[in-house]
Amino acid sequence: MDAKEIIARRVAQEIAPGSLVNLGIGLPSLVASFVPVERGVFFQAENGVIGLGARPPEGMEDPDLTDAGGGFVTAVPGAASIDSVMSFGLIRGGHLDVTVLGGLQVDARGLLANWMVPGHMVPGMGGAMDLVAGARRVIVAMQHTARGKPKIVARCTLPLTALRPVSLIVTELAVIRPEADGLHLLECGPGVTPEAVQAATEAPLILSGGIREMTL
Amino acid sequence: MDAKEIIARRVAQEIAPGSLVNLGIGLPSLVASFVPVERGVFFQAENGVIGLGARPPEGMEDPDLTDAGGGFVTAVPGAASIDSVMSFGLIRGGHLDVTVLGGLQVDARGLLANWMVPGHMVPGMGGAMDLVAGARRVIVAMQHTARGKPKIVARCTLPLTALRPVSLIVTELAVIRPEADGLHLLECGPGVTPEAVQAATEAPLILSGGIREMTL
Amino acid sequence: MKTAITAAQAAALVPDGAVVLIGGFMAVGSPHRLIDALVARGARDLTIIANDTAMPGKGIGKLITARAARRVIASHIGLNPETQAQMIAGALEVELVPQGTLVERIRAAGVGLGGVLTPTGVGTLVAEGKQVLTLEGRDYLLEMPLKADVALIAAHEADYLGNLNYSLTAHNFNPVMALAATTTIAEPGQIVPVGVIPPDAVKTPGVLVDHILERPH
Amino acid sequence: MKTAITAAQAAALVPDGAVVLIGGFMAVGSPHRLIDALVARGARDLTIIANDTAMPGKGIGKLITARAARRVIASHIGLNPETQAQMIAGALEVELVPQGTLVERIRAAGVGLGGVLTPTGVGTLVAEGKQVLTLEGRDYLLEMPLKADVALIAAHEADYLGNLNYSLTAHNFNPVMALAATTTIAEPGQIVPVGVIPPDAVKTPGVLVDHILERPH
Repeated sequence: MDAKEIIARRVAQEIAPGSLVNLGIGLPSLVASFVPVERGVFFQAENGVIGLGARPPEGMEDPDLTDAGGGFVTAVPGAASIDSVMSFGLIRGGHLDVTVLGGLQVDARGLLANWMVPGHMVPGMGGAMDLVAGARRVIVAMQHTARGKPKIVARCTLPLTALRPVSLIVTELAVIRPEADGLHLLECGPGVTPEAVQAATEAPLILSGGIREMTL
Repeated sequence: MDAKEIIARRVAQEIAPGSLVNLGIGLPSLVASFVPVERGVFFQAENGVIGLGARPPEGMEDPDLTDAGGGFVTAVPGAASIDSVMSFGLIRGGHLDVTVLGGLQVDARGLLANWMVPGHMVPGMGGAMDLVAGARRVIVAMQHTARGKPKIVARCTLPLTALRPVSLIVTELAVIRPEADGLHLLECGPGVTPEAVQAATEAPLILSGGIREMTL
Repeated sequence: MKTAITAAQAAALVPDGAVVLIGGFMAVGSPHRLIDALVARGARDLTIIANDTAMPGKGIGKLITARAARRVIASHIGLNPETQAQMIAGALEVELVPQGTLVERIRAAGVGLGGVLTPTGVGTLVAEGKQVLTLEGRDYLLEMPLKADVALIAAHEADYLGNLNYSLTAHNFNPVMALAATTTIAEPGQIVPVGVIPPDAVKTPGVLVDHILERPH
Repeated sequence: MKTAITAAQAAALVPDGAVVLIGGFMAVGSPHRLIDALVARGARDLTIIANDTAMPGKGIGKLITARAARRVIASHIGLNPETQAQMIAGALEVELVPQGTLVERIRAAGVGLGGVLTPTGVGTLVAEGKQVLTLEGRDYLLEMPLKADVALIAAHEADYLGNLNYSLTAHNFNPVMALAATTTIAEPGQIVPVGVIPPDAVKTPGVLVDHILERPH
């Protein structure tokens, strides 16, 4: 199982039955594959549908039915088309149960930076700032390090996405919950020790006992 | 021709082809009868339809299709259902070409009072304040006097509906346009002299010449 | 999949003292069976947020007659003399709000905005005690969001997932109210299988609906 | 009844220097023929307000490649390296706006509100130079309305009166943009007789549409 699959499988466990979930493009979008259909979860694509389904069969693609990345998708039975006003009304209004987003950095306060690297990459924030401001739970799904450098840092050096701390950080090495007193290490990846997680993490981790290994 | 018909017929002349028009309940609602169908005017009922039509044939009433007064109506071909968000979005956003409203008082500044008589009648403003704030043209359609007392006064003693002056006042005696320097008398009712209009009006009228008799 | 509940069960979800959004416009598009159930339960001290209080014996008027409300926030009470009488007697507090402001205040609560900046009401009694912001040369009143404990809404059809559509002038305040309460209860005219309401026809996504009133017997 | 216009006629209604709202999301639900006509006309110095600038060679990306824009107000430009390159070279001014804020700013202009009070962006780079209002204990940014000279929108169907509907994820910014411009030009996939789109299915009332692009040949 590679790092991405570990992350996606573990995040999928956080998705409660019947909830409304937004998955960011890239790694977060993999989560959908590991949420059983019978859990009755509705995926929102912020570009305009509640009830996003998998890729359509070859030849059945509809140019008017895509996800936020522009890829062809299907709509599940009971799906609803929504315009951007409704889509972000739902997001900012607290109607979205969970958003799963990628991250460039998360810091000891639980604050996320995921929309720009000044001077290098200025893609724009898209819906990220609204998602972090408005979703009931914000889960960051990202690899633990980038080019060997920790992404969980003492304090974000990149521009913040929001002043609101995220709810949970899931990487291939760990599940971490930001709280008022810092980052709590809850689970380690398969075969990973708490010490190894801390070694790959710039921010200090709080090891309050009962640290489990992820069950995937 | 009674006073109400004079007013309704004269107001109808103000409705340009293809415009979107909101008629208040009571006297203003009579205007629709005098706007020829071929003028392509769309009437909005603020409770939820663009393309309001006449009363339906007996037995064809739909409890889900009424005007703002709760009376059964029809919808013309090409009508659109709108919810209250869209309805008042159109009104406040300047998309309504004309609103025709009743009035309790209009004063020398052109300001309208039409929603309450303190201590006597507190029905609420309904949509009136939004209509006066947002419609491109506001036409007041009312009888010139109430129980022999002028309704066009020096200064409103009743609570104002808005700080925005109305565009035109149409009564059975006169057509009056409020401007920065006061109320301009444009037309007199059938067989009515400017002196008679002034006698029935508390606010001073400006008679700038070229006063015509209404053609109905 | 949602579970349909009875009118009595729905009424039990609206505790005395609750703030309740109720859809409808002069009793058109109101959740009539839910209203009847609230009256039957003997609900008390409600704060009712609605466009109007209809007429005695119709729609929200029944709740006024039953003295179920302590406070009403509405744009129009002119066709219900009982509302006026209770207000004058001091038994009912009434806050009158311009209709366009009322709908935007409910929307602001539903979509997570901090308030509404509207030109409506500037310089009138409505402006008393409110902050005025001058933006690009024009004055706007700052009006606050209106959030509720429960929304009682009427719809034309619901599917098993709670997706709703509405008919003609029975839309009115129902779609926006579905966004602005902790618990939303929908009273559909019919309940249809999933897929009968196609995606483009859904006006209230089922994720906003907590409970569906069972079909009429 | 509206008159259908050609793409060239539509492009002539968008003068150089105009502020233009353009519907679509990553080129899905964009008015492709209107965009092509603007490129063909050699439009210059436009301010484009849109969710994104798509990719080179697709949707709004074609206008970027043609250097038709002087300024872009969007939530995302990440998939169009040409937008980034022109921005870095100083040839294109880009204002990045959170997507939910962008849509509400357009809506505010369209429905006559003075601004938007949103929690999104508080404490971030987006907040720089903006007023913060603390309302009921929470901070909100005051964001200003975005009005345009022309809105170019795509629809699924238009009837002869300009009533529009939209399909699936091709709704996106199109319905709200129809409210916020002096002139709205709609590019429907099909033009159908009055009545084919029933009242409850109309999402943009024809009164908001000034011109309909003729059917494709």
